[in-house]
Amino acid sequence: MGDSLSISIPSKPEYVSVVRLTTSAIASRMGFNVEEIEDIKVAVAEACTNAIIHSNCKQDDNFNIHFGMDEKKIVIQVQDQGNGFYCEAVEEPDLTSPKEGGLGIFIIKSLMDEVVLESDIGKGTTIKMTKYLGDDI
Amino acid sequence: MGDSLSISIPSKPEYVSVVRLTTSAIASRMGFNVEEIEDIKVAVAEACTNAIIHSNCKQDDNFNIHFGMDEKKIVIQVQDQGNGFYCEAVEEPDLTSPKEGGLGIFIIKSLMDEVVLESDIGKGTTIKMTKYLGDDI
Amino acid sequence: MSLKMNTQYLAEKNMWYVEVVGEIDIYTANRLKETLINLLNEQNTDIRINCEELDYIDSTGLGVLIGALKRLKQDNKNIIIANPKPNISKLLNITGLNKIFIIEG
Amino acid sequence: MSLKMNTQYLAEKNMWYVEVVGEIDIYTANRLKETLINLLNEQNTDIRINCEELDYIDSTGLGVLIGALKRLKQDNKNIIIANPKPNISKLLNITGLNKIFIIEG
Ligand SMILES: Nc1ncnc2c1ncn2[C@@H]1O[C@H](COP(=O)(O)OP(=O)(O)O)[C@@H](O)[C@H]1O
Ligand SMILES: Nc1ncnc2c1ncn2[C@@H]1O[C@H](COP(=O)(O)OP(=O)(O)O)[C@@H](O)[C@H]1O
Repeated sequence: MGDSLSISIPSKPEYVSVVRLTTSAIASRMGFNVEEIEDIKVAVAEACTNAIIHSNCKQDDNFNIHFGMDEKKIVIQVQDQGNGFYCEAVEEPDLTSPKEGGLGIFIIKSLMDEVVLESDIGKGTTIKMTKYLGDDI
Repeated sequence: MGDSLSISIPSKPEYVSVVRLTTSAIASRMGFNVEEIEDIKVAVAEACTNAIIHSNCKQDDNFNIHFGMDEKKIVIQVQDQGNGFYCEAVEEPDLTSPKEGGLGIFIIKSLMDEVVLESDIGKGTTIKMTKYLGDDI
Repeated sequence: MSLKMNTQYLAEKNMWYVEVVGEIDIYTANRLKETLINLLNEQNTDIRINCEELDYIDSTGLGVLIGALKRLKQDNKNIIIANPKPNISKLLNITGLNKIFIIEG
Repeated sequence: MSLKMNTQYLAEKNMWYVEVVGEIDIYTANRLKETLINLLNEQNTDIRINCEELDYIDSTGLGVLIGALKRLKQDNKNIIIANPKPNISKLLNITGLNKIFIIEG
Protein backbone atom coordinates (compact mmCIF):
# COMPACT_ATOMS: atom_id res chain seq x y z
CA MET A 1 0.00 0.00 0.00
CA GLY A 2 1.35 3.34 -0.99
CA ASP A 3 1.06 6.86 0.29
CA SER A 4 -1.60 9.27 -0.71
CA LEU A 5 -1.61 13.04 -0.78
CA SER A 6 -4.37 15.33 -1.88
CA ILE A 7 -4.89 19.00 -2.51
CA SER A 8 -8.04 20.97 -2.81
CA ILE A 9 -7.71 24.30 -4.64
CA PRO A 10 -9.98 27.11 -5.76
CA SER A 11 -11.11 27.05 -9.42
CA LYS A 12 -8.89 30.00 -10.24
CA PRO A 13 -6.08 30.40 -12.75
CA GLU A 14 -3.64 31.80 -10.21
CA TYR A 15 -3.51 28.53 -8.25
CA VAL A 16 -2.31 26.31 -11.07
CA SER A 17 1.28 27.37 -10.47
CA VAL A 18 0.97 26.26 -6.85
CA VAL A 19 -0.13 22.83 -8.05
CA ARG A 20 2.76 22.72 -10.50
CA LEU A 21 5.27 23.29 -7.71
CA THR A 22 3.64 20.76 -5.41
CA THR A 23 3.54 18.19 -8.21
CA SER A 24 7.21 18.73 -9.03
CA ALA A 25 8.14 18.35 -5.37
CA ILE A 26 6.25 15.07 -5.08
CA ALA A 27 7.59 13.63 -8.33
CA SER A 28 11.12 14.66 -7.48
CA ARG A 29 10.88 13.11 -4.03
CA MET A 30 9.78 9.84 -5.65
CA GLY A 31 12.89 9.72 -7.79
CA PHE A 32 11.55 10.62 -11.22
CA ASN A 33 14.18 12.20 -13.45
CA VAL A 34 14.07 15.82 -14.58
CA GLU A 35 12.26 15.11 -17.84
CA GLU A 36 9.68 12.88 -16.18
CA ILE A 37 9.07 15.46 -13.44
CA GLU A 38 8.41 18.02 -16.15
CA ASP A 39 6.03 15.64 -17.98
CA ILE A 40 4.01 14.97 -14.84
CA LYS A 41 3.92 18.65 -13.94
CA VAL A 42 2.69 19.66 -17.40
CA ALA A 43 0.04 16.91 -17.47
CA VAL A 44 -1.34 17.82 -14.04
CA ALA A 45 -1.38 21.51 -14.94
CA GLU A 46 -3.29 20.81 -18.16
CA ALA A 47 -5.87 18.81 -16.24
CA CYS A 48 -6.25 21.60 -13.67
CA THR A 49 -6.55 24.16 -16.45
CA ASN A 50 -9.40 22.13 -17.96
CA ALA A 51 -11.13 21.88 -14.60
CA ILE A 52 -10.89 25.64 -14.23
CA ILE A 53 -11.88 26.57 -17.78
CA HIS A 54 -14.41 23.92 -18.71
CA SER A 55 -16.01 22.51 -15.60
CA ASN A 56 -18.02 25.69 -15.08
CA CYS A 57 -17.54 25.45 -11.34
CA LYS A 58 -17.88 28.64 -9.39
CA GLN A 59 -14.53 30.24 -8.69
CA ASP A 60 -14.89 29.60 -5.00
CA ASP A 61 -15.79 25.99 -5.50
CA ASN A 62 -12.65 24.02 -4.95
CA PHE A 63 -11.62 21.01 -6.95
CA ASN A 64 -9.31 18.16 -6.01
CA ILE A 65 -6.03 16.69 -7.04
CA HIS A 66 -5.21 13.31 -5.57
CA PHE A 67 -1.74 11.75 -5.74
CA GLY A 68 -1.27 8.05 -5.07
CA MET A 69 2.34 6.92 -4.81
CA ASP A 70 4.12 3.61 -4.48
CA GLU A 71 7.58 2.33 -5.40
CA LYS A 72 6.57 1.78 -9.00
CA LYS A 73 4.33 4.63 -10.03
CA ILE A 74 2.41 7.78 -9.36
CA VAL A 75 -1.33 7.89 -10.05
CA ILE A 76 -2.86 11.35 -10.16
CA GLN A 77 -6.54 12.15 -10.28
CA VAL A 78 -7.82 15.61 -11.04
CA GLN A 79 -11.45 15.77 -10.10
CA ASP A 80 -14.02 18.52 -10.47
CA GLN A 81 -17.72 18.62 -9.62
CA GLY A 82 -18.63 20.65 -12.64
CA ASN A 83 -20.64 20.24 -15.84
CA GLY A 84 -19.00 17.17 -17.17
CA PHE A 85 -18.81 16.52 -20.92
CA TYR A 86 -19.04 13.71 -23.46
CA CYS A 87 -15.46 12.56 -23.39
CA GLU A 88 -15.99 10.10 -26.25
CA ALA A 89 -16.57 13.15 -28.42
CA VAL A 90 -13.07 14.56 -27.84
CA GLU A 91 -11.16 14.41 -31.09
CA GLU A 92 -7.43 14.17 -31.54
CA PRO A 93 -6.16 17.51 -32.76
CA ASP A 94 -5.35 17.72 -36.49
CA LEU A 95 -1.65 18.49 -36.22
CA THR A 96 -1.47 19.75 -39.79
CA SER A 97 -4.06 22.46 -39.21
CA PRO A 98 -3.74 23.61 -35.62
CA LYS A 99 -6.53 25.31 -33.76
CA GLU A 100 -6.36 27.56 -30.73
CA GLY A 101 -7.88 24.87 -28.54
CA GLY A 102 -8.07 21.14 -28.18
CA LEU A 103 -4.47 20.44 -27.23
CA GLY A 104 -4.79 19.83 -23.49
CA ILE A 105 -5.99 16.23 -23.34
CA PHE A 106 -3.77 15.32 -26.26
CA ILE A 107 -0.71 16.65 -24.38
CA ILE A 108 -1.70 14.76 -21.23
CA LYS A 109 -2.03 11.50 -23.18
CA SER A 110 1.32 12.07 -24.84
CA LEU A 111 3.19 12.68 -21.60
CA MET A 112 1.68 10.10 -19.24
CA ASP A 113 1.80 6.30 -19.47
CA GLU A 114 -1.90 5.75 -18.83
CA VAL A 115 -4.78 8.20 -18.96
CA VAL A 116 -8.43 7.51 -18.15
CA LEU A 117 -11.12 10.15 -18.56
CA GLU A 118 -14.42 9.80 -16.76
CA SER A 119 -17.12 12.39 -16.99
CA ASP A 120 -20.74 12.48 -15.91
CA ILE A 121 -22.90 15.22 -17.35
CA GLY A 122 -24.03 17.43 -14.49
CA LYS A 123 -21.80 15.67 -11.98
CA GLY A 124 -18.26 16.36 -12.97
CA THR A 125 -15.09 15.05 -14.49
CA THR A 126 -12.19 12.96 -13.26
CA ILE A 127 -9.02 12.49 -15.24
CA LYS A 128 -6.75 9.77 -13.92
CA MET A 129 -3.21 9.58 -15.13
CA THR A 130 -0.37 7.23 -14.30
CA LYS A 131 3.35 7.48 -14.76
CA TYR A 132 5.70 4.61 -13.99
CA LEU A 133 9.09 4.98 -12.39
CA GLY A 134 12.10 3.66 -14.22
CA ASP A 135 12.12 2.43 -17.79
CA ASP A 136 9.25 3.54 -19.95
CA ILE A 137 6.72 0.80 -20.43
CA MET B 1 -14.56 35.91 1.52
CA GLY B 2 -11.19 34.58 0.66
CA ASP B 3 -9.82 31.49 -1.02
CA SER B 4 -9.06 28.28 0.71
CA LEU B 5 -6.64 25.54 -0.15
CA SER B 6 -5.95 22.38 1.74
CA ILE B 7 -3.49 19.52 1.63
CA SER B 8 -3.68 16.14 3.22
CA ILE B 9 -0.32 14.37 3.61
CA PRO B 10 0.95 11.13 5.12
CA SER B 11 2.46 11.36 8.63
CA LYS B 12 5.94 10.81 7.24
CA PRO B 13 9.08 12.94 7.46
CA GLU B 14 9.73 12.83 3.72
CA TYR B 15 6.58 14.82 2.93
CA VAL B 16 7.41 17.90 4.97
CA SER B 17 9.57 19.26 2.16
CA VAL B 18 6.59 18.98 -0.20
CA VAL B 19 4.55 21.09 2.20
CA ARG B 20 7.38 23.61 2.45
CA LEU B 21 7.39 24.11 -1.31
CA THR B 22 3.63 24.36 -1.52
CA THR B 23 3.57 26.86 1.32
CA SER B 24 6.25 29.00 -0.31
CA ALA B 25 4.34 28.96 -3.58
CA ILE B 26 1.15 30.10 -1.90
CA ALA B 27 2.80 32.80 0.19
CA SER B 28 4.76 34.09 -2.78
CA ARG B 29 1.63 34.23 -4.94
CA MET B 30 -0.05 36.30 -2.23
CA GLY B 31 2.70 38.89 -2.36
CA PHE B 32 4.58 38.23 0.87
CA ASN B 33 8.22 39.28 0.67
CA VAL B 34 11.12 36.85 0.72
CA GLU B 35 11.65 37.01 4.48
CA GLU B 36 7.96 36.60 5.24
CA ILE B 37 7.69 33.66 2.85
CA GLU B 38 10.55 32.01 4.69
CA ASP B 39 8.90 32.69 8.08
CA ILE B 40 5.63 31.14 6.98
CA LYS B 41 7.39 28.17 5.44
CA VAL B 42 9.41 27.51 8.60
CA ALA B 43 6.37 27.84 10.86
CA VAL B 44 4.25 25.45 8.79
CA ALA B 45 7.09 22.95 8.60
CA GLU B 46 7.56 23.04 12.39
CA ALA B 47 3.86 22.40 12.89
CA CYS B 48 3.94 19.48 10.43
CA THR B 49 7.04 18.10 12.13
CA ASN B 50 5.19 18.14 15.44
CA ALA B 51 2.19 16.40 13.92
CA ILE B 52 4.48 13.70 12.56
CA ILE B 53 6.64 13.26 15.67
CA HIS B 54 4.22 13.82 18.53
CA SER B 55 0.70 13.07 17.39
CA ASN B 56 1.41 9.35 17.37
CA CYS B 57 -0.68 8.92 14.26
CA LYS B 58 0.03 5.90 12.16
CA GLN B 59 2.34 6.68 9.27
CA ASP B 60 -0.40 6.01 6.77
CA ASP B 61 -2.87 8.20 8.60
CA ASN B 62 -2.84 11.50 6.81
CA PHE B 63 -3.06 14.86 8.49
CA ASN B 64 -4.25 18.17 7.11
CA ILE B 65 -2.91 21.59 6.37
CA HIS B 66 -5.50 24.22 5.58
CA PHE B 67 -4.65 27.61 4.07
CA GLY B 68 -7.14 30.47 4.19
CA MET B 69 -6.18 33.51 2.16
CA ASP B 70 -7.55 36.97 1.69
CA GLU B 71 -6.08 40.34 0.71
CA LYS B 72 -4.86 40.99 4.22
CA LYS B 73 -3.58 37.74 5.65
CA ILE B 74 -2.93 34.05 5.45
CA VAL B 75 -4.36 31.76 8.13
CA ILE B 76 -2.88 28.28 8.25
CA GLN B 77 -4.17 25.39 10.31
CA VAL B 78 -2.18 22.22 10.78
CA GLN B 79 -4.46 19.57 12.12
CA ASP B 80 -3.81 16.01 13.24
CA GLN B 81 -6.12 13.38 14.70
CA GLY B 82 -3.53 12.04 17.09
CA ASN B 83 -2.94 11.84 20.82
CA GLY B 84 -3.29 15.47 21.66
CA PHE B 85 -1.42 16.98 24.61
CA TYR B 86 -1.83 19.50 27.40
CA CYS B 87 -0.80 22.61 25.57
CA GLU B 88 -0.95 24.77 28.71
CA ALA B 89 1.97 22.70 29.96
CA VAL B 90 4.29 23.75 27.13
CA GLU B 91 7.06 25.87 28.58
CA GLU B 92 9.05 28.52 26.81
CA PRO B 93 12.54 27.20 26.20
CA ASP B 94 15.23 28.45 28.55
CA LEU B 95 17.44 30.17 26.01
CA THR B 96 20.41 30.24 28.36
CA SER B 97 20.48 26.47 28.76
CA PRO B 98 19.31 24.97 25.50
CA LYS B 99 17.87 21.49 25.26
CA GLU B 100 17.62 19.22 22.26
CA GLY B 101 13.87 19.68 22.11
CA GLY B 102 11.18 22.18 22.84
CA LEU B 103 12.02 24.78 20.18
CA GLY B 104 9.28 24.09 17.63
CA ILE B 105 6.32 25.93 19.09
CA PHE B 106 8.56 28.74 20.29
CA ILE B 107 9.86 29.24 16.73
CA ILE B 108 6.33 29.22 15.33
CA LYS B 109 5.22 31.88 17.82
CA SER B 110 8.26 34.01 17.03
CA LEU B 111 7.69 33.94 13.27
CA MET B 112 3.92 34.29 12.96
CA ASP B 113 1.71 37.21 14.00
CA GLU B 114 -0.90 35.11 15.81
CA VAL B 115 -0.74 31.51 16.98
CA VAL B 116 -3.49 29.50 18.65
CA LEU B 117 -2.94 25.96 19.88
CA GLU B 118 -5.88 23.67 20.49
CA SER B 119 -5.45 20.12 21.61
CA ASP B 120 -7.88 17.47 22.85
CA ILE B 121 -6.39 14.46 24.54
CA GLY B 122 -7.24 11.43 22.44
CA LYS B 123 -8.69 13.51 19.64
CA GLY B 124 -5.87 15.50 18.17
CA THR B 125 -4.21 18.85 17.81
CA THR B 126 -4.78 21.92 15.69
CA ILE B 127 -2.33 24.76 15.51
CA LYS B 128 -3.66 27.87 13.81
CA MET B 129 -1.29 30.58 12.75
CA THR B 130 -1.83 33.88 11.02
CA LYS B 131 0.50 36.18 9.16
CA TYR B 132 -0.57 39.60 7.90
CA LEU B 133 0.45 41.07 4.60
CA GLY B 134 2.21 44.40 4.61
CA ASP B 135 3.49 46.17 7.68
CA ASP B 136 4.01 44.07 10.76
CA ILE B 137 1.26 44.58 13.29
CA MET C 1 6.37 32.67 -11.02
CA SER C 2 4.96 35.05 -13.55
CA LEU C 3 5.46 36.39 -17.03
CA LYS C 4 7.54 39.36 -18.12
CA MET C 5 7.55 40.58 -21.69
CA ASN C 6 9.68 43.03 -23.66
CA THR C 7 8.70 44.08 -27.14
CA GLN C 8 10.56 46.00 -29.79
CA TYR C 9 9.99 46.76 -33.47
CA LEU C 10 13.03 46.43 -35.75
CA ALA C 11 12.28 48.63 -38.75
CA GLU C 12 15.20 47.42 -40.91
CA LYS C 13 13.92 43.84 -40.62
CA ASN C 14 10.26 44.80 -40.46
CA MET C 15 9.94 42.42 -37.52
CA TRP C 16 8.68 42.40 -33.96
CA TYR C 17 11.09 41.18 -31.34
CA VAL C 18 9.34 39.82 -28.29
CA GLU C 19 11.17 38.50 -25.29
CA VAL C 20 9.17 36.30 -22.89
CA VAL C 21 10.58 35.60 -19.44
CA GLY C 22 8.95 33.26 -16.92
CA GLU C 23 5.83 31.20 -17.39
CA ILE C 24 2.97 31.29 -19.86
CA ASP C 25 -0.02 29.48 -18.46
CA ILE C 26 -3.75 29.88 -17.85
CA TYR C 27 -2.97 32.77 -15.52
CA THR C 28 -0.63 34.75 -17.76
CA ALA C 29 -1.69 33.73 -21.29
CA ASN C 30 -4.22 36.53 -21.53
CA ARG C 31 -1.53 39.15 -21.08
CA LEU C 32 0.49 37.53 -23.85
CA LYS C 33 -2.58 37.55 -26.07
CA GLU C 34 -3.23 41.24 -25.46
CA THR C 35 0.39 42.11 -26.05
CA LEU C 36 0.50 40.26 -29.37
CA ILE C 37 -2.81 41.71 -30.52
CA ASN C 38 -1.56 45.22 -29.79
CA LEU C 39 1.62 44.59 -31.76
CA LEU C 40 -0.22 43.17 -34.74
CA ASN C 41 -2.73 46.02 -34.70
CA GLU C 42 0.20 48.37 -34.98
CA GLN C 43 2.05 46.37 -37.63
CA ASN C 44 0.94 42.99 -38.95
CA THR C 45 4.37 41.52 -39.52
CA ASP C 46 6.70 38.68 -38.47
CA ILE C 47 7.21 38.12 -34.77
CA ARG C 48 10.38 36.67 -33.34
CA ILE C 49 9.76 35.35 -29.86
CA ASN C 50 12.91 34.92 -27.83
CA CYS C 51 12.22 32.01 -25.49
CA GLU C 52 15.65 31.73 -23.91
CA GLU C 53 14.22 32.57 -20.52
CA LEU C 54 10.81 31.05 -20.95
CA ASP C 55 10.51 28.27 -18.37
CA TYR C 56 7.06 27.00 -19.11
CA ILE C 57 4.23 27.16 -21.61
CA ASP C 58 0.93 25.31 -21.48
CA SER C 59 -1.78 24.60 -24.04
CA THR C 60 -3.41 27.96 -23.26
CA GLY C 61 -0.18 29.72 -24.21
CA LEU C 62 0.28 27.61 -27.32
CA GLY C 63 -3.31 28.48 -28.26
CA VAL C 64 -2.46 32.18 -28.08
CA LEU C 65 0.52 31.67 -30.38
CA ILE C 66 -1.59 29.66 -32.82
CA GLY C 67 -4.21 32.42 -32.84
CA ALA C 68 -1.60 35.05 -33.64
CA LEU C 69 -0.07 32.85 -36.32
CA LYS C 70 -3.40 32.40 -38.07
CA ARG C 71 -3.78 36.13 -38.33
CA LEU C 72 -0.22 36.55 -39.63
CA LYS C 73 -0.56 33.76 -42.20
CA GLN C 74 -3.24 35.80 -43.96
CA ASP C 75 -0.48 38.26 -44.82
CA ASN C 76 2.07 35.52 -45.40
CA LYS C 77 3.88 36.44 -42.22
CA ASN C 78 5.17 34.08 -39.57
CA ILE C 79 6.14 33.52 -35.97
CA ILE C 80 9.70 32.54 -35.13
CA ILE C 81 10.24 30.73 -31.86
CA ALA C 82 13.86 31.30 -30.89
CA ASN C 83 15.92 29.29 -28.42
CA PRO C 84 13.22 27.29 -26.68
CA LYS C 85 14.35 25.23 -23.69
CA PRO C 86 14.21 21.43 -24.02
CA ASN C 87 10.89 21.10 -22.17
CA ILE C 88 9.31 23.62 -24.50
CA SER C 89 10.83 22.03 -27.61
CA LYS C 90 9.36 18.74 -26.46
CA LEU C 91 5.88 20.25 -26.28
CA LEU C 92 6.28 21.86 -29.71
CA ASN C 93 7.32 18.50 -31.16
CA ILE C 94 4.52 16.51 -29.51
CA THR C 95 1.89 18.90 -30.77
CA GLY C 96 3.38 19.19 -34.26
CA LEU C 97 3.66 22.93 -33.79
CA ASN C 98 7.36 22.71 -34.68
CA LYS C 99 6.16 22.25 -38.27
CA ILE C 100 3.87 25.26 -38.13
CA PHE C 101 6.07 27.82 -36.45
CA ILE C 102 9.63 28.54 -37.45
CA ILE C 103 11.86 27.18 -34.71
CA GLU C 104 15.33 28.66 -34.36
CA GLY C 105 18.14 27.53 -32.08
CA MET D 1 15.86 18.77 -1.72
CA SER D 2 18.11 16.74 0.49
CA LEU D 3 21.23 16.93 2.58
CA LYS D 4 24.81 16.35 1.47
CA MET D 5 27.68 16.34 3.94
CA ASN D 6 31.45 16.39 3.62
CA THR D 7 33.65 15.85 6.64
CA GLN D 8 37.37 16.29 7.12
CA TYR D 9 39.72 16.25 10.11
CA LEU D 10 42.35 19.00 10.20
CA ALA D 11 45.11 17.66 12.42
CA GLU D 12 47.10 20.94 12.72
CA LYS D 13 44.01 22.67 14.10
CA ASN D 14 42.66 19.60 15.86
CA MET D 15 39.29 20.42 14.36
CA TRP D 16 36.57 18.74 12.34
CA TYR D 17 35.45 20.52 9.20
CA VAL D 18 31.94 19.65 8.20
CA GLU D 19 30.26 21.05 5.13
CA VAL D 20 26.49 20.80 4.98
CA VAL D 21 24.71 21.35 1.67
CA GLY D 22 20.96 21.43 1.22
CA GLU D 23 18.33 21.05 3.90
CA ILE D 24 18.38 19.77 7.47
CA ASP D 25 14.89 18.83 8.57
CA ILE D 26 12.91 16.04 10.18
CA TYR D 27 13.78 13.83 7.21
CA THR D 28 17.54 14.43 7.09
CA ALA D 29 18.40 15.39 10.70
CA ASN D 30 19.05 11.78 11.66
CA ARG D 31 21.80 11.47 9.11
CA LEU D 32 23.41 14.61 10.47
CA LYS D 33 23.17 13.17 13.98
CA GLU D 34 24.83 9.92 12.98
CA THR D 35 27.56 11.74 11.11
CA LEU D 36 28.37 13.98 14.07
CA ILE D 37 28.30 11.09 16.54
CA ASN D 38 30.73 9.14 14.37
CA LEU D 39 33.09 12.11 14.20
CA LEU D 40 32.99 12.71 17.94
CA ASN D 41 33.52 9.02 18.65
CA GLU D 42 36.66 9.22 16.60
CA GLN D 43 37.86 12.51 18.06
CA ASN D 44 35.92 14.61 20.57
CA THR D 45 37.04 18.02 19.35
CA ASP D 46 35.83 21.30 17.90
CA ILE D 47 33.57 21.13 14.87
CA ARG D 48 33.41 23.86 12.27
CA ILE D 49 30.24 23.57 10.26
CA ASN D 50 30.37 25.40 6.97
CA CYS D 51 26.80 26.51 6.28
CA GLU D 52 27.45 28.50 3.13
CA GLU D 53 25.27 26.14 1.11
CA LEU D 54 22.82 25.22 3.81
CA ASP D 55 19.40 26.42 2.66
CA TYR D 56 17.30 25.33 5.58
CA ILE D 57 17.42 24.02 9.12
CA ASP D 58 14.49 23.23 11.39
CA SER D 59 14.15 22.66 15.12
CA THR D 60 15.02 19.00 14.65
CA GLY D 61 18.32 19.98 13.07
CA LEU D 62 19.03 22.59 15.73
CA GLY D 63 18.31 19.89 18.33
CA VAL D 64 20.98 17.68 16.79
CA LEU D 65 23.50 20.51 16.96
CA ILE D 66 22.58 21.24 20.58
CA GLY D 67 23.03 17.56 21.44
CA ALA D 68 26.49 17.49 19.89
CA LEU D 69 27.43 20.74 21.61
CA LYS D 70 26.48 19.36 25.02
CA ARG D 71 28.82 16.46 24.50
CA LEU D 72 31.63 18.75 23.34
CA LYS D 73 31.18 21.21 26.23
CA GLN D 74 32.17 18.44 28.65
CA ASP D 75 35.64 18.60 27.09
CA ASN D 76 35.50 22.38 26.74
CA LYS D 77 35.16 22.07 23.00
CA ASN D 78 32.77 23.97 20.78
CA ILE D 79 30.80 24.11 17.56
CA ILE D 80 31.49 26.90 15.08
CA ILE D 81 28.70 27.74 12.68
CA ALA D 82 30.34 29.39 9.69
CA ASN D 83 28.66 31.58 7.07
CA PRO D 84 25.01 30.90 7.78
CA LYS D 85 22.53 32.38 5.30
CA PRO D 86 20.24 35.16 6.58
CA ASN D 87 17.27 32.83 7.17
CA ILE D 88 19.42 30.55 9.28
CA SER D 89 21.00 33.45 11.20
CA LYS D 90 17.50 34.63 11.96
CA LEU D 91 16.59 31.27 13.47
CA LEU D 92 19.80 31.19 15.52
CA ASN D 93 19.03 34.65 16.86
CA ILE D 94 15.41 33.93 17.71
CA THR D 95 16.32 30.81 19.62
CA GLY D 96 19.29 32.41 21.39
CA LEU D 97 21.54 29.74 19.93
CA ASN D 98 23.78 32.46 18.51
CA LYS D 99 24.99 32.91 22.11
CA ILE D 100 25.67 29.22 22.61
CA PHE D 101 27.42 28.34 19.37
CA ILE D 102 30.27 30.35 17.92
CA ILE D 103 28.95 32.07 14.81
CA GLU D 104 31.44 33.12 12.14
CA GLY D 105 30.76 35.20 9.05
N1 LIG E 1 -12.85 19.12 -16.60
C1 LIG E 1 -13.64 19.28 -17.70
N2 LIG E 1 -14.94 19.61 -17.56
C2 LIG E 1 -15.74 19.78 -18.66
N3 LIG E 1 -15.29 19.64 -19.92
C3 LIG E 1 -14.00 19.32 -20.14
C4 LIG E 1 -13.11 19.12 -19.04
N4 LIG E 1 -11.89 18.80 -19.54
C5 LIG E 1 -12.02 18.82 -20.89
N5 LIG E 1 -13.27 19.12 -21.25
C6 LIG E 1 -13.80 19.20 -22.65
O1 LIG E 1 -12.88 18.57 -23.51
C7 LIG E 1 -12.49 19.49 -24.54
C8 LIG E 1 -11.03 19.23 -24.94
O2 LIG E 1 -10.15 19.61 -23.91
P1 LIG E 1 -8.64 19.90 -24.22
O3 LIG E 1 -8.08 18.81 -25.05
O4 LIG E 1 -7.94 20.14 -22.94
O5 LIG E 1 -8.61 21.22 -25.09
P2 LIG E 1 -9.10 22.69 -24.75
O6 LIG E 1 -9.09 22.81 -23.26
O7 LIG E 1 -8.09 23.57 -25.40
O8 LIG E 1 -10.46 22.83 -25.36
C9 LIG E 1 -12.72 20.85 -23.97
O9 LIG E 1 -12.93 21.81 -24.96
C10 LIG E 1 -13.96 20.63 -23.11
O10 LIG E 1 -15.13 20.69 -23.91
N1 LIG F 1 0.74 17.83 17.14
C1 LIG F 1 1.09 17.48 18.40
N2 LIG F 1 0.56 16.38 18.98
C2 LIG F 1 0.88 16.03 20.25
N3 LIG F 1 1.76 16.71 21.01
C3 LIG F 1 2.34 17.81 20.49
C4 LIG F 1 2.03 18.26 19.18
N4 LIG F 1 2.75 19.38 18.94
C5 LIG F 1 3.46 19.62 20.05
N5 LIG F 1 3.23 18.68 21.00
C6 LIG F 1 3.81 18.64 22.36
O1 LIG F 1 4.41 19.89 22.66
C7 LIG F 1 5.77 19.75 22.99
C8 LIG F 1 6.58 20.93 22.54
O2 LIG F 1 6.67 20.97 21.13
P1 LIG F 1 7.81 21.79 20.41
O3 LIG F 1 7.87 23.14 21.00
O4 LIG F 1 7.56 21.74 18.94
O5 LIG F 1 9.17 21.06 20.76
P2 LIG F 1 9.67 19.59 20.39
O6 LIG F 1 8.88 19.14 19.21
O7 LIG F 1 11.10 19.73 20.10
O8 LIG F 1 9.41 18.77 21.63
C9 LIG F 1 6.18 18.43 22.36
O9 LIG F 1 7.27 17.83 23.01
C10 LIG F 1 4.91 17.60 22.48
O10 LIG F 1 4.82 17.02 23.74
